[in-house]
Amino acid sequence: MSPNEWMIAGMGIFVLVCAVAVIFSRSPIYGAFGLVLCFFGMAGLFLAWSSPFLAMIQVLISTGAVVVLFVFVVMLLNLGHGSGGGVAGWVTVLFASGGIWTLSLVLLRALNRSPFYPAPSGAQGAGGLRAFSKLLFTDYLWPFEVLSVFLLAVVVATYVVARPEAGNVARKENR
Amino acid sequence: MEAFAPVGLLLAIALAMCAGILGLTTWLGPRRPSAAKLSTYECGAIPEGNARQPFRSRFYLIAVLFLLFDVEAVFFIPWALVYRESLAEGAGLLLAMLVYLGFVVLGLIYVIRKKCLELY
Amino acid sequence: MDWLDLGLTFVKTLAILLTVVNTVPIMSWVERRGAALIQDRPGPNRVGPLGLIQPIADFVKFIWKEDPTPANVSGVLYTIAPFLSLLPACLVLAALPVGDHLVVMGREVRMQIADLDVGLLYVLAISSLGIYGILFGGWASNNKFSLLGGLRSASQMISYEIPLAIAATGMVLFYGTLNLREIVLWQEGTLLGVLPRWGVVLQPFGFLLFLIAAFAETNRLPFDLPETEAELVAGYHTEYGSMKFATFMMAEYMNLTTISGMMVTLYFGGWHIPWIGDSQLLAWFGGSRNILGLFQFVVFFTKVTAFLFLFVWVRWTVPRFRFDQLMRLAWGRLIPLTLLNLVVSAVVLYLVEGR
Amino acid sequence: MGAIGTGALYWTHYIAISLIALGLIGFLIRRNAVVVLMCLELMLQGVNLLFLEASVRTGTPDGILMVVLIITVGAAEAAVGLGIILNLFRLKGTVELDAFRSLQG
Repeated sequence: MSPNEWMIAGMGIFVLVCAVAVIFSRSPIYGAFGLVLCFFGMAGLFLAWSSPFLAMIQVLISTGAVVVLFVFVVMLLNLGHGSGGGVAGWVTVLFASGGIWTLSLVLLRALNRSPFYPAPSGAQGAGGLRAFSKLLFTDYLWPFEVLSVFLLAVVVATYVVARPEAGNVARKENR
Repeated sequence: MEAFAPVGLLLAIALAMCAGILGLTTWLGPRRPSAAKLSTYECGAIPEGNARQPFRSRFYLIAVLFLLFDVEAVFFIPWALVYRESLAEGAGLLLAMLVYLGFVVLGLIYVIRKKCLELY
Repeated sequence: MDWLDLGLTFVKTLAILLTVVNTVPIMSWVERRGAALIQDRPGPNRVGPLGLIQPIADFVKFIWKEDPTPANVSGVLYTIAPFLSLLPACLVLAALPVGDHLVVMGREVRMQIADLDVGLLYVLAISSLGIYGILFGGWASNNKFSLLGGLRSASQMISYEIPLAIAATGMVLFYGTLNLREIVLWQEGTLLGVLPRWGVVLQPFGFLLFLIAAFAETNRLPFDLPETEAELVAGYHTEYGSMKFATFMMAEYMNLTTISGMMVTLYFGGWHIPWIGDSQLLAWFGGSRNILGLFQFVVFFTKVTAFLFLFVWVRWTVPRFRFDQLMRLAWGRLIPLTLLNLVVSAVVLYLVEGR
Repeated sequence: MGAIGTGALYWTHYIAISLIALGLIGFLIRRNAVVVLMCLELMLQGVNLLFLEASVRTGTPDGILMVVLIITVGAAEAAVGLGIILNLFRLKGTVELDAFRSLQG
């Protein structure tokens, strides 16, 4: 197998191991650390599929901003030590994993049968950063503009949701 | 993918260096733990209470606004790459970016007007 | 990738990494002597002539000192936190172009660890990972001061990452590429016949904003608040003993060297000399690529040392910002100004080149 | 990068589907609200991988653009979700999802 496939196999297993680590992490901080490693594995997978631009966007936004926000919230709400939250009752665990296992099997069968997966063509990669930029500003110009309006709405939403002065609206003590 | 092979090599060397540092200190450093050394350092005062009082949500707001403006800053990079060639067909890309930038600046003005970054 | 290429890449990576790792002790010596020079006192001169052996003495002291791990500290994260901030500092080096290329055993070896065509985006992404060392370090030491110090230092670093990214994008507008090697090659030659084609000549204001953001990214004075002795008992690395504390310091000095390297590459023409082109130099050196490569290496690192001395010089002359002044400067002043810089350069480019 | 070996083409969507399944399992099992949001991010990563594989197979950059949009919207979703968790913490002082069973305010 070509080194590329070794990379995909290795990174794939690494990502799945980290995903299991996130799910069964004893405290959210170790969950966040598992998430960082998982996103690194994903960036490696994107590299193995020869799109370095996506790998860098993944490291910059997903690992460098989203998980930092998770760690900030865990530190702010001092959830870190010992309050892992634990796992729901074993009945839910049984049904959840059983149901989702069958669902993924059905999804896989459907995916393998769809015309989308013909005999594996020697894919020649999806074009680099320039192809992406040209496409973004020609065919997808409209979603690009809507995106800034969407992010403006999210800025307003987060401020309204986490307003500092609304801090003690219904604190447990003074209720 | 070939271009990132040396980066993997650099990561391996950096990990070896970190392991070397950690190994050297734990191997060479003496171990004489004493109660005074093991308590958390509070400029000499006796540490009391748990270290975890909830802080005001200003830090959360900073992290969220960083995330949102970082996402907006990333979309400037593809634009800056393609901008110079696109000048041949007129100012289409410039107008597109000015509209995008308008909404980003609107968000920034909202953040500044609402004073959610005025910390203590 | 046959064996010779692999060997050459390995030697090249080791050489560049060791060069930057060696700047750490030298930098600590320069910092002490620089501070002494500015405050008109002798500085370290006991250990060896002019105190030159002082950094090595420090290193040995850090290695041999006991490394106390306080009791109620979450073990794993506590020990790996300093290395989480050292690893990104090492990885950022991969994209830094130190010279053009050498000819070794008939092979053309690029004087750059990895020639990435997303070089600048790689540097921005990896330097945004330095926050985890500070966050986990602050959180794992289970100490009120280090938690608050970690939060404040992390908020400062993330707030100044956005202006850094937008100012760098302002330069990409002119260069039209993210590959750092092509950026440096673009900066050769002259602009309007007189000025060198450097980034700082094209966007002096953009360079100033990048410099301010660079000061904040490496927690250097005047953005030194979170880890100051006076404010928060040395901030996030209060609980760290000998070598782990030294690792945080090592990461900081390596970040300093790499961010200076980035400023030299983006704004000061990497390995070029202002008015003399590479071909002219090659003729002077009698056509041998290796001497030219060495010369370019020396030019690049003299520019980096100039920036390093600027960091030391500013550290001992400018007072420290308060935390809310820090935040207001980032969100209220720096981000709008970098956006303005981006728009103005775009409009100027349109007027000059557009139809 | 040249043509990607035939073997690899079959693996990636197994990895993507199992990531989505793992994220969904974690989403249903865990009690701590922050860990639930992390599992949601895992599911988004699985979807990203499927889009990337689609774009590489068809050789068009549309898939890559879709992944960038998903990462952006996922980041916005995590931002607002954590804001809501902050308010839940202010309300009840805990982030365990079992504490929020009553429907009235």
